[in-house]
Amino acid sequence: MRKLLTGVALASLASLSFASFAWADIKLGATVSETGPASFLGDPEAKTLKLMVEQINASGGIKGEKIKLFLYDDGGDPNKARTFATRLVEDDGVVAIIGGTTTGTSMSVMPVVEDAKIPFISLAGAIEIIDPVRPNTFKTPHTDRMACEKIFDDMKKRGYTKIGMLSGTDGFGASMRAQCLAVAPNYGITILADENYGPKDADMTPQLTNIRGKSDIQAVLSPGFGQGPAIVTRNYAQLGITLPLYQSHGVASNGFIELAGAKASEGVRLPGTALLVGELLADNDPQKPVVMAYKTAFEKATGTPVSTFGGYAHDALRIFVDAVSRSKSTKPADIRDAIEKTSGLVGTTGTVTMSPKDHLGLDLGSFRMLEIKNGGWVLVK
Amino acid sequence: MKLSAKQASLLVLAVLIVLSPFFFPSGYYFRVGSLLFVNGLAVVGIVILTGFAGQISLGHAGFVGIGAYACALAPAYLGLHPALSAVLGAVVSGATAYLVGRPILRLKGYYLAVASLGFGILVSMVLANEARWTGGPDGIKTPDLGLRGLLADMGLELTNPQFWYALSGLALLIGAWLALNLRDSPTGRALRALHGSEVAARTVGIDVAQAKLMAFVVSAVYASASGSLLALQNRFITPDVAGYMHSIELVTMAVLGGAGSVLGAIFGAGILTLLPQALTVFQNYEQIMLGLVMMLVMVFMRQGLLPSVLGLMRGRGE
Amino acid sequence: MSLLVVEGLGIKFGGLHAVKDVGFTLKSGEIVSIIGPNGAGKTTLFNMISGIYLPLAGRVMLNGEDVTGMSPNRLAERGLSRTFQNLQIFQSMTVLENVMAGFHLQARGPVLSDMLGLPGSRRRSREAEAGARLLLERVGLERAAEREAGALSYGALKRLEIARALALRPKVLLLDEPAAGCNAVETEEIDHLIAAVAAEGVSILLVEHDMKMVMRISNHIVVLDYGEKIAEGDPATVSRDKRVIAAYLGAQATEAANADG
Amino acid sequence: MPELMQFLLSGITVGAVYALVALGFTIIYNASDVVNFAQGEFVMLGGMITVFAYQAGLPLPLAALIAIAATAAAGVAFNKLAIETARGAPVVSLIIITIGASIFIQGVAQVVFDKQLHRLPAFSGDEPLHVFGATILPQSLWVMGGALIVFVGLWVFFTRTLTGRAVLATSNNRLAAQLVGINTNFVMTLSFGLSAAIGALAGVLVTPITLTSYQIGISLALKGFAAAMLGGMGNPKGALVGGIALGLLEALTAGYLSSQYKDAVAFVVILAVLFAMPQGLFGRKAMERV
Amino acid sequence: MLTVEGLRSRYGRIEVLHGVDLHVDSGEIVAVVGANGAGKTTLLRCLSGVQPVSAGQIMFRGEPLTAVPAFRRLQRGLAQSPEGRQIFTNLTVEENLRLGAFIYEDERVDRDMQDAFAMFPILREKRNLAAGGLSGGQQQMLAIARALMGRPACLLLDEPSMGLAPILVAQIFDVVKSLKALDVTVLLVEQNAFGALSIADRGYVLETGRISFEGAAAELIADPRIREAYLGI
Repeated sequence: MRKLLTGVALASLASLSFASFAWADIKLGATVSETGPASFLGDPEAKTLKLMVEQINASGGIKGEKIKLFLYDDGGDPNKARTFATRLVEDDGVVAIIGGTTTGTSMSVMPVVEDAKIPFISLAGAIEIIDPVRPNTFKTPHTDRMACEKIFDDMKKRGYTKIGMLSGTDGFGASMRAQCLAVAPNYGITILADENYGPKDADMTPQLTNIRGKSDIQAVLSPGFGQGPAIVTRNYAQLGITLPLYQSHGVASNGFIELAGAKASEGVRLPGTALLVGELLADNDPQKPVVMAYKTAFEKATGTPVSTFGGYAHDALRIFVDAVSRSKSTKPADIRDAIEKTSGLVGTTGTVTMSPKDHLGLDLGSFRMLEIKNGGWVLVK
Repeated sequence: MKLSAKQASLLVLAVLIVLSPFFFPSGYYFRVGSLLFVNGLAVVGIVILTGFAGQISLGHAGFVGIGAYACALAPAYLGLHPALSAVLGAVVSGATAYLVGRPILRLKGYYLAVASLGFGILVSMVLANEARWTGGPDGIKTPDLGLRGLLADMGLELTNPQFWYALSGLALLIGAWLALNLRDSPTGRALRALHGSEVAARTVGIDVAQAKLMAFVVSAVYASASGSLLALQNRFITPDVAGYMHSIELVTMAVLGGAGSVLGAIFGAGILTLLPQALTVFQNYEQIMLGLVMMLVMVFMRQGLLPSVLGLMRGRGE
Repeated sequence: MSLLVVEGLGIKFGGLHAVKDVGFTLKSGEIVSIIGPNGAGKTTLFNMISGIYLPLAGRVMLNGEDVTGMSPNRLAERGLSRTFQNLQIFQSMTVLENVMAGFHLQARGPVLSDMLGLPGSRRRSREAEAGARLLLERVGLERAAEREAGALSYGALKRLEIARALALRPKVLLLDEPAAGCNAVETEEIDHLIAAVAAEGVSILLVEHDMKMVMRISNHIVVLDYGEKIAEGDPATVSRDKRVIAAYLGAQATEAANADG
Repeated sequence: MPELMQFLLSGITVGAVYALVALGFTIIYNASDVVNFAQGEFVMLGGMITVFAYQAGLPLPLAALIAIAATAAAGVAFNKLAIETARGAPVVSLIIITIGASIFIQGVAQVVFDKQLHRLPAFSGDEPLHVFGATILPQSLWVMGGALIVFVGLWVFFTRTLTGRAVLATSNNRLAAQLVGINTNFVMTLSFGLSAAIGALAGVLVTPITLTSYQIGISLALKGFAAAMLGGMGNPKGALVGGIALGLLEALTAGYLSSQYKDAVAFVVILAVLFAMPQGLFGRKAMERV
Repeated sequence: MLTVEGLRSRYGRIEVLHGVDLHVDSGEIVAVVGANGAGKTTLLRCLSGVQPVSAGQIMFRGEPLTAVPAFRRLQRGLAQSPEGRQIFTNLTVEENLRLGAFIYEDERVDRDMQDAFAMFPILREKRNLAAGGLSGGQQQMLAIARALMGRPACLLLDEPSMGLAPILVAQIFDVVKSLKALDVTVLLVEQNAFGALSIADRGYVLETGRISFEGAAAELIADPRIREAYLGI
């Protein structure tokens, strides 16, 4: 026992001293949820960041300077995220922070970076992160409001106006539910059923039975992430519901088809990024080379299929690298200014053009409506 | 002059709080320190409930949540000052504890554990589900306490982490002082007596149900204060603070360090606050190490780390 | 007048009568002993009188008031206090604190005052401590005051329980095997202690297996066997009672006694 | 009416999962008075090991068998290394030891396996069956059947075999069990192995429905714990009834009241039951001897 | 058959047995008598291995027993009917008896059970009832019967008369006496001194953890010091 304690003490000393004596040209910080409830988002994000920083350094860094990555796992705990943000700013002396896998962790990092005036690129979905715009906070994923708009746009085109909704009660599902409820009237859509499920639930047939029971419903929307949407999709098929089913970008990965089963997920539509359908893109699509390069590199290095979420981290790092290469200096304030001037940068989510009023820089056009056909993705025209 | 155990404990704590900053290489350490104190405050509440009175709660984070959300909601909806909101949170927590405690404290052991667990889950569920009011699972912003600005006006410039280090350090000192007073007071003796033997406690005239309830209420107020400090410091709060994992964390801190002793429990809070920070170098192995530490300490040091270590030292001294 | 009156008390465990229709009275300053073989129901009887078990039948009158089934802490407020056969000490408290806990009824106060360490709270603690130290002296444990109670010997713990019970300044004191596990010297000390307490007007109800002690100090003896009262009277009468001898030593003993006689 | 039927089927499916976890709790509690909060990790291990063995090319039944055996070994090791050494520790310490084990096992799983969600193919296909206007997946029948078989198996084991009665005897009276020649340490080891194996079996059966990942253990453990307490800790019948009752409560609440508060309603009912019956539905009353 | 030398045992810091010497020869009934709290039960617990021995030696059938774990002692031929009966209250009478023969799996178990029923007919009547519902006397019979199911060479009996009505006490003692015919050696610990000594060959008196006198049972019965030790007169 005493040995163990000494070990722990030594380890903590070692970690502190590593942190203080670490040396690098450009210090980049990151706090993502590698473990915890959002780990299947955070895990590919962390892997992407490590992989790409390695690649960039191997090819000479940015303007000859290497990136030193400080990466922490906040386990999805907002309180931990804030502590790591403080550590990155105060102790590691980073010039920018990428991260905040979830809205909660991003929102708790925000006060720290705004206080310290360090640019921060969030990987989370909620619109509150960039609306209202705060000087130092940016983000890469489409907002959940945009996802709702994209879906409702598609529904409207197909003539569905009365829908049922079944959302997860986790942060992602709840936030998207609120946004969808808010923007539905803009598209002339009425939500007739508003059901929920817990993030760890194993069976959603009661909720779906209630939705099925409302005869006017023309389509069903299921915002959520994790195993929930897969189970919803399977229960949907089990109950023999034939209405069109829309999922959210929270499940935009090949893993979803595998988990839900090709048969049950046939015909499911969701808004996603180009990353999932790289091969299907037209050869003249500007995103194609970017997406294919990342996909190939990630899958070769990790042996796991790419997901949209890793793509968010990819884009954040690209934005950072692009900004540093344009920036006057490697001071946080200059990098911030450069990020805000990002223009026409092609990433996996779309082409990013930021402005002082827009710290996301994406439009609905870069969101793609995907449909699952024969166990694979196809683009909805 | 010979110091009493109480004075010695307070002195050790005060010296550590005041002198540590001189060795801090950066502002980050103030942040970690203030987290330690915030956790420590809630854990001192657990000491009163579990260490003194011997009752288990796996739902105390529920009170942390009430205290935290009071600081977000009362300013927004009632226009209350954040400091008064924290007081309101403490009152609501105490009242809730009083109402909930009456029925559940009749249960013992694992049955009390499951009942308190259920209570904690209910609170975190309400916080997450009533998104219209609470901001839902993604959390809600809390206002600035304003005290730091006030100090700056008076000429005392502190960085944000420094300010919260000082404020939560002070709160912990006060909390520890109150708990140490309680320990050696008639009420504290009654609590520790019923821990030793409920039957005997009743035969010396202690109203056991009343005493347990009192411990539950007081510890709820501690948890609430800890939640308020956390919310005001982070300027943002999510329902995670009220979650089951946080409850477990608090109990683990107390028991790991030594639930029977105020200083021991704060020591436990320190270990479990610092360990994850120290273990970041191990990345993926963090959970393995944490689980191992919990098991090893509980299997080989039943009294908790600090009392066991002190016991060993004393044993050698004799 | 009778301070404690027990009438027709009975209880069942799992369909069996553990105690059945037991009654007796206890006057001020009197020492009454309950004796009987192992398993005769003595401790169960104690547990009913002191409010730990709810009797199925009968009633307990304390100072003219019906206190049947009243909780132990309310009985304590009315002047009834007890010790336990299987020690019930407050582990992880010091010897002194154990006795101070016995002063709870006088020392208790508002929790806020106690947490803030207000003068009132400190005064109450000081008074309890002074009283506790006197009692520890009385039972001969004054030197062990600061030790953890768990570290004491069995005999010392028995005396500690008596001191704690005396801290309540009881009118009626129930002692469950106070001399069990004590050596001859300790037993004699306890013997003197009990007599002295009784002399101060405290009524004592005693369960004890040390017959020498019982015969020496009791005013009155109630004999239980198989949950029922089989005899009562003064020590001399009881010790000659054939049913008592049979219960204790076996029926054959009666013949032996006759052979002796 | 088909709605009600659908709710009931859903409730029983989920309830059967809880019951399987609760039965695991029951066995260990009986043998050692320990509530094992790491029980959910056994379910996780069962599912995850099977998934990875299956992905490695082993046939599903063999993969499942390996998973169950490996998990049982983990249970035995846990008992030998931690629980036996900590004999007699207070309830709080035991809770922390088992929670520590749960965190440890999760940590190992995320390193050895990965952090992704996984699924196994359903044993008998995904074609839903129709029952009185409601539908049910064949895999649900596997889960219900599994819960029932485990329950009956335990019942036979406890009442019809000498070893089973030795376990009961140990939980009833440890001292007397030693006196009639029962090796009570072996009984403990057996109970942990058995409980872990049942947990792993549950993991294999439910993974096609609920999916699995390294962190599913905790929520299952909480639900299983609640179910076991509702039924009365230590009673296999209580575990079965408690599990099914909890599942039904959730499904009916989600169906008729509020899907948002279904977990809350379930806990409120558990609290209400405990207030009225502090030992759970089938628990035994314990008399405090002084 | 059984030899105990200098046996000491303690509960925590409190020593209860301060060096006990005794021996039991094959085929004997030996009674250890003494008042409550004298250490009789502790002595038997040491013999059956559920109580740690701090010093001294136990030899059984020529082999040291001290290091043998409790659950192996029945295999060596030593069975105990413990104080307070300690039956399995949740199990039926028959299951209790079956568990008494836990270490055996042969046909003789059924025969032994029939023998037990013959010895205590009331147990046959109640064979399918939960043992917890039996009366005190019936539970005592069950405890003895269960110990006999282990086919002991030596039976340790702890207070078989405790809490029983005199008529039942007589009945139990008759059974103990009859064990002699079955070649079972008996070590009987009793508070009911005269009852125990009247069926025993030899006796020991245990007082506060020490043997104060020993001798032939008949001599001890006549010794007035015994009566004094018990009744204080």
